[in-house]
Amino acid sequence: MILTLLIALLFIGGLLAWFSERINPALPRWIALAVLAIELLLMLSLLSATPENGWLAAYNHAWLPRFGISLQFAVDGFSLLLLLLTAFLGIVAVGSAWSEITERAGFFYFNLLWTLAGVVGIFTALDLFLFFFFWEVMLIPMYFIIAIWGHENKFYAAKKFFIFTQVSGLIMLVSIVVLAWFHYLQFGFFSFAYQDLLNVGMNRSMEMWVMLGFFIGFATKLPSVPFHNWLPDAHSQAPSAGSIILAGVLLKTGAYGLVRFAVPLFPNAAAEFAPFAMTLAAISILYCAKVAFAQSDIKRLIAYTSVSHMGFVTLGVYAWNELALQGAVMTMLAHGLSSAALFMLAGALQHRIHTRNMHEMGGFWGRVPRMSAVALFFSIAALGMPGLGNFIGEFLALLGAFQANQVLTIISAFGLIFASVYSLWVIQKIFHGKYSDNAFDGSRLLDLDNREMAFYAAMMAGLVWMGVYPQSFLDLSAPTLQALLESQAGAAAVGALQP
Amino acid sequence: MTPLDYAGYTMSAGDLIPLLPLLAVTATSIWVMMAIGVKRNYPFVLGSTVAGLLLAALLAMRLLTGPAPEAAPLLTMDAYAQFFTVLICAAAVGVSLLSHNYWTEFDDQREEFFLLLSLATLGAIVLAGANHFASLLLGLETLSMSLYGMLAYPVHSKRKANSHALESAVKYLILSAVSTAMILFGVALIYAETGSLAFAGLGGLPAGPGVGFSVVALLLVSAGVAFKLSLFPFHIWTPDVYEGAPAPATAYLATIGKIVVFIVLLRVVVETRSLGIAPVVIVFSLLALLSIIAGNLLALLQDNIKRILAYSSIAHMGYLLIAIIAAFYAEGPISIEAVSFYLFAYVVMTLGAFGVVSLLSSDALERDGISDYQGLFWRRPWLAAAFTGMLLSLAGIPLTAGFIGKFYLVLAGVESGLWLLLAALVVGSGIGLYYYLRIVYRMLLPEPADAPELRQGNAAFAIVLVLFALLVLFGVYPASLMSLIQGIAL
Amino acid sequence: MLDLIWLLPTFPLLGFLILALAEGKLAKGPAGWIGAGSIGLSFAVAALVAVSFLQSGLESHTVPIWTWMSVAGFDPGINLYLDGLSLVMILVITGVGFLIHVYSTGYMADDPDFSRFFCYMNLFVFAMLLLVLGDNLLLLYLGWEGVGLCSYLLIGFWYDDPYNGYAARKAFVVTRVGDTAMAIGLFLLFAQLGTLNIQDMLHAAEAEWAVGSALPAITALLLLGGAVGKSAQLPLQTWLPDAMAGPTPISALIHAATMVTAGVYLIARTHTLFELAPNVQLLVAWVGLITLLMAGFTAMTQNDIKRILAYSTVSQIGYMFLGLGVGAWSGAIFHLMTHAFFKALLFLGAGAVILSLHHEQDIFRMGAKRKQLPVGFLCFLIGGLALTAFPYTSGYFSKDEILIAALEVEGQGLWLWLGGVIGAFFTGIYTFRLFFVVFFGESRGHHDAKEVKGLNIALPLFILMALSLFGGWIPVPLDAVFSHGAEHEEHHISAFMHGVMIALPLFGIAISYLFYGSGILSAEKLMSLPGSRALHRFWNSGWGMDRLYDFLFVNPFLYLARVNAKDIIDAFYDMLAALSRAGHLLIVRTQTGYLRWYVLSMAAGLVALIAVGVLL
Amino acid sequence: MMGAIPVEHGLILAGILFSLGLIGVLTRRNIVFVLMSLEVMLNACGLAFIVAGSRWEQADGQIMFVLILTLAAAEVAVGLGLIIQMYRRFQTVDINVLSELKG
Amino acid sequence: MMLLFYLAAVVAVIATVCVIVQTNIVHALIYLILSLLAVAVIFYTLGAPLAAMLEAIVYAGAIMVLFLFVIMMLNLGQNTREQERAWLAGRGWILPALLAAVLLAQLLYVLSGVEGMSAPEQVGVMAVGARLFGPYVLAVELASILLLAGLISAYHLARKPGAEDE
Repeated sequence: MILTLLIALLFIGGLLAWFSERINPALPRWIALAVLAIELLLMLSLLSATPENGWLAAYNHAWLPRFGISLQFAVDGFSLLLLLLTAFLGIVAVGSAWSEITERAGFFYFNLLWTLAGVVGIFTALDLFLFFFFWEVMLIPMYFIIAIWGHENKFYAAKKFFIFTQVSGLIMLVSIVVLAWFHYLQFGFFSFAYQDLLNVGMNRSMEMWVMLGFFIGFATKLPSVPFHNWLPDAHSQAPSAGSIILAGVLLKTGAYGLVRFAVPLFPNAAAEFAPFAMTLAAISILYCAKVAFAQSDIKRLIAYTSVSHMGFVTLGVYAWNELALQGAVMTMLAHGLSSAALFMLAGALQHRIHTRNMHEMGGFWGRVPRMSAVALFFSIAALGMPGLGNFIGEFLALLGAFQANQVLTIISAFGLIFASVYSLWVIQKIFHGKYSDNAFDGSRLLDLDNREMAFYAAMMAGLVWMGVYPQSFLDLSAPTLQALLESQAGAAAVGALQP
Repeated sequence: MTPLDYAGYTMSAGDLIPLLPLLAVTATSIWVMMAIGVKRNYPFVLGSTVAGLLLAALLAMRLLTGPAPEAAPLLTMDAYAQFFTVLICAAAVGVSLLSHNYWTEFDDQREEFFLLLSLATLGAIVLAGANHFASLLLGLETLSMSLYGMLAYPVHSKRKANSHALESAVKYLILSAVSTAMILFGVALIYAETGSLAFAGLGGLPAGPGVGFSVVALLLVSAGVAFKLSLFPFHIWTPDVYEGAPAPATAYLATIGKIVVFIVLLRVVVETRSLGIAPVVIVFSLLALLSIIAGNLLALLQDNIKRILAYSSIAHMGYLLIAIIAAFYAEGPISIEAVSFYLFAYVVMTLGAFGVVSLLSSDALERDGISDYQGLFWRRPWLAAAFTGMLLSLAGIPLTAGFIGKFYLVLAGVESGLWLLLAALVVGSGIGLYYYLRIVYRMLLPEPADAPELRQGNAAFAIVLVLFALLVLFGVYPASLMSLIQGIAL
Repeated sequence: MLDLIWLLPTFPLLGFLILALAEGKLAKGPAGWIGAGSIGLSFAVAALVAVSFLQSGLESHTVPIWTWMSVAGFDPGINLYLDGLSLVMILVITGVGFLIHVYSTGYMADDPDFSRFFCYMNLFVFAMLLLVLGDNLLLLYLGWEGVGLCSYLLIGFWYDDPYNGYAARKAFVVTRVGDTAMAIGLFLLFAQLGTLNIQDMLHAAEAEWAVGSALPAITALLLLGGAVGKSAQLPLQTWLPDAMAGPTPISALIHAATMVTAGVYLIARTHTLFELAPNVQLLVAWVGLITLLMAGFTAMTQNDIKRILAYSTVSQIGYMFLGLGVGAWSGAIFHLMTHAFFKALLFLGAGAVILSLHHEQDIFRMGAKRKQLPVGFLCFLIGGLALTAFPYTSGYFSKDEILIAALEVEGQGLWLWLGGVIGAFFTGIYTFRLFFVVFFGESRGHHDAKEVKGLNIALPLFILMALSLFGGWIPVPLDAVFSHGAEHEEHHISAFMHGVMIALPLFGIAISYLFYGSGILSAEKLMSLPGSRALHRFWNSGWGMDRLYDFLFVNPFLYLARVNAKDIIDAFYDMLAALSRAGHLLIVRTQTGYLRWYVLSMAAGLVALIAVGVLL
Repeated sequence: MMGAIPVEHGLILAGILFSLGLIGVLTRRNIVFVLMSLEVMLNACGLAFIVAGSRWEQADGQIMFVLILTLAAAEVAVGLGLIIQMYRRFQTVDINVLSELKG
Repeated sequence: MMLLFYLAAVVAVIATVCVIVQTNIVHALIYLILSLLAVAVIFYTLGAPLAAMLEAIVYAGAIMVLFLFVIMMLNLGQNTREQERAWLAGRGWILPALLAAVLLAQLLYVLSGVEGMSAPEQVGVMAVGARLFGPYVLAVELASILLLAGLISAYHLARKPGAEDE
């Protein structure tokens, strides 16, 4: 029941936020904040739940009986982690939008909350139709966020985002339907339920095609090369709250899908495909790190780094052992925080000096030491500094992946070098060097205020926590991942290329 | 000299019961005609039309669940037909109410429009129940004949600067006549071969490889039908006619005018699917494929909303054809359900989209330029939200009925393994998003400084909102409709 | 008492946190006290620990703090491991580190970012301590990266100048190349041995791997990769001279005394692995030897006082590597320690000189400064002697040990020894070239230089002088660590050899005197010889390694980045869009508006349809 | 007295007439001619039905013909109405004037 | 009878060709009537006397008269011949004729294989009537609706503007 409440609250909260604007223009953000705070508390309350059949909470109600589709929600440790991330970053996004979004604020928070509702739905839905439903539902409000409150090239970006995700989503829909159809052929009744579909057997080539459909859907959202091109545009054009949600949460839905669906549903095909997926991951890591370095638009740069980092997730997932999966999960969480913070910073900069062009910046350390220190922190987090969350994730992913595929892991590890190149480049271009305000109004370049600092501090604390005591997170996701691995007993050696 | 054989054919009052909706619409037409003859009263005529059509819809709804009637020689008013009768009549009511606002300031006789509308609806209902080529012909032509009038309706208006309505009607008339000739010639050939004009008689066509005759006959009919459905390469009239016609007439043509043909087509396919004439199926697949691609490409950079909707309808007919083709292959009811659901969704969303256009347009000025909609979101949020909903539904995004429809189509395609067509569906949807989003984006832009006043229209607005509500309702909880459709499957 | 070693990194960490959270609002006084004091406390703890450890007679002691993570059998802890090796290291780090911190309170007194400086410094010490105390390779790696980060931050401390930023990034990225190799080594070790705990891992390796087999060779190579990166050895040595862009105390602490020797520590720590891979071990020796010679040549041609010292550092670490490579584990660590003393002394002395001369670093703009800068003079005299291994200075003992061990290597021993001795000869030349040019001859600038006063500057210098002179007698408790090695026995070499080893550095000093001290020989004349200019340029540029790397890696990367800034894959999607657009423009032309054309299209469609249908 | 005529020939005649009508529709610019050509095509269809009906000795063919007749009459009525309006507006029967809608 | 059929067929084809190439619209109309009458003869030869009758009366009679009215109303005929000729000139013919020829070829290809003969018996008025008002009774009603729709459309369109029906 609590799960339906989680989703309903966001939908209703969104509507409330929209309508409340008429009463008072400041009301929507408070409503959004309150709703998300309640969400967070509700999710935290799930931490103490005792698992039943591996689920901390579950809800099931018939929806479309014609095709055996039901409103089936369930949460385990893995999804709960992502839910917590979602609610937390939701609050951060509200904080980021707090003074940035002044026009049509009610509609903005409506879209924000509805996007999050879609995301929460994705992380909780166990019926594949329902999953897909939410998968698409979150696109529309996100489209609005980019298209209305975005920057100079927003239509192009919003459209690209929408078309990429929608087309890949449709491919996934076809795959889902094929899967359900095979279930029908084998068992004589329709079902879209996850547990039912796990039992479906298919011939080799069909399984591969269907798996590919899922993979394309998730790899686009993740994103992985070569489906990543929507992301730099969407990120750079979205308002910072949008970028935070995009980078922090939306990308994780793709990773979640890979872990929850793309591999377990198709063990054999996934095993066969693993080397290719890992190759794509390695290419993503290196290629996008390289492209990131060449960007002058700071948000584009961060966007490309996101692709690069998510490559570690793909790598980890397709290595399909506990180490690598935990690494992938940790990377998801840590990258959620670090990229969200970086986008928030970029947004804060743009809000202040109205440019994202790094060539127009420089020497900000002297002017905005707080912001500089914060940026430094998150940059080094992004480059994988041990002691911070990203390192744990990437290291575990690589450590696990090494057992599955040594060559690709070694290639991917070079991403660590590239990460240092671009991360430090950002620091150099913006905060180091000589200060000059030829390109913007220097008087607007103010340091972070206490409200902003509070959000950054929370994210920093989170990253340090993940870095020095990741066990709290690992313990939460371990049962899920172990169960997934066990259920794949026959295909435990996914991606294992060792002799 | 053959003996008088109608002695064997009797018609009892009981046989009329399934025809009640038809009779109700006929009565409405007559009533409206007489009312016009007595005294022209716009509200009264509108009210009568709406009331009559509603009555017909209610009757059909009542009959929907009743016992299945015996097959009559020309019309089979089974649950399938009754379901679509409800849909047709409801859509016709919608169009009537939409047009109320449109004609308010019209400087010519306004009442005949509703008369034509109810006559067209009559033709549409006949098509819904047609099981015979004679009723097909009559239904189709009654519909078309009324549509000619509706399309060219403002032809005398001095308020209207251009002659687009006339052009649209002439084009439609000539081309439609050509297509009718094709259908008729094909039917004649079929008849020459089988000796029967009922759809059921199609089974008598010689099947198997190398039977050019059956193929040509069926393809002649198909070509005519393809014209009515505006499938590539018979699509070419669609945008011109849509654009030139008054918005309510376009709405009628785009919704009822399209779906009835599909209703018949599905019936024919179900009758003939045992035939398995491969070339015909392949030709249909080709038509679907080309329609999806061409329709979406044509709409891509279009700046006129009616034309965009016209082109997109070409693509949508292509999507629907996937389910029809699936019906050729699979015995199961899924493809029929898919067509039924999609048609329902298509009516809702297309009517809604044209409803918005109608609401903002008048007989003097069609507001169909994409720039006319700039800033609509901030000027008329609900209207814009509804329009956005319709467009997203056309694009097949969840929360809307269009998504469920697309899901059905995919299911039908998967059932029959139509991978190429499904791929086309995916690609087409991708292209389609571009132009739907263009419109949505225009509505999101700040309104221009010199924007003219927007028309108001309560009835039309109510209809748009009702459609929006239906769209969302059946997008979120379509279970009831699904089970209904499951019940009416042929 | 031993359990208190967790306090050791805690103090610097607290110092870092306080300084960081104060956001630079702290006055210089308290900031300096916190910054230096935290290290002082650490040193005190280290001293206590040392005493109790040596008294206890334990071989090692592990202090678990918490389990870092535990995933599928991978459970590295935040555990501190103390043995003789780490004891030496923590003493050097906290001891020398404390002195340098104290010195810095004077040296950085005028810097507006005073507290940021100490913030980074404390963080550095924290990370360095973790590096040497970590009981598993992951924790070591944490420290390893942490010190790299601090190195980056401190090299680029004066961020106004883009060159400093460049140097900092270069340092970080080049070492990261090595780090990545090391990380891969960790993956391999874990995959093969199932643990990253150093002692467990070494035992497992000894048990499972045969001497000379492939796996230990590969892992040792990968770890060596990390080590050469951090310790600026061939082929990753190029970053260190540039790293001199940072404040001089940094150069002393990080780029001479502690961080750069982490590679030596790593190899010593995992020496079992290297013993299992004799070829790699020999490679270590050769890497050290070649590096020390190359750096020696280069040092002779530099004019920047800090760069000379930087190359000398590279060269001296080369000796350590040589020592490691020939199995003189203790000798290498011993040299590490003495090098920390005298190189810290030299750098701090150089810092004093530089500060006195208003940040002048070109030795040819100095000259005859022995009167004006007596303390600096003394520093360089003592440090220089220790560096050139003048008998009975600290450097003499440690270098001796290494060279003697080298001689004992079978086969290539003589060559290694000879190279090391020649290197020592060069050391004499470049060290005293610097010495004579700066303190003798004519004053070539800054005639009014005045020595910087202040106990916080002078005191550390004097302590370091003492250590440099007498550090050679400090016993290092390393026997237990390297006990199983065979090298622990009295070395006997011929008196001739020994004489050569002592004489050559002195000979180098003499040559240096002839050229720069007395002017009897002239460098200009030497330069006028054919080809010498080119050679000078070549050596001066560090054997062209920078240009080689620019050519091989940096420029291609920049080129690729530049040409593909727009992401070529995007072009593919743009092409799809363009294709659609072209398709639209093409097909929309069929919508001519002419009715007859429409009928024609229908007729054509019909014909086509029938044609397709009939042909099928 | 009735000589049996092959259905084939009747249908071929219908086909020829149909094609001729189509040519007329395709080539004439005068809209009245277009309408007349359409009548030819519809008439050809009617002929085909009669031929088919006579093959089966059924009345259905003739009934279809009657229905086509009805259709043709209605079509002509509406078509001519449109032609009149067109002539009123453009003073021409050139079908090409109706090409404002395109793209 | 067969002879009559082929004779009428030839007349019908020639007359139709004349219709589509004729420049004088009145002449064309006359040719059309001729063609329709020829078809009426064919109907008769095929044993469909009612259809033949209706063809002559309704088609050749009523509908063509309608055409004539309009032609007169629009004052077409002799004076528009030049224009018609100009419109017909050029290569505009080639493609349509080619297409139609291909279509005809396709039709001939499939039709030439059709077996069967037309029945020698006449299907007379009685039979048609009985069937029409038997099973086809709905069709009759619907045809009336079709005519009504046509009527109303035509009325609305052809009306003089402003001529209210008060």
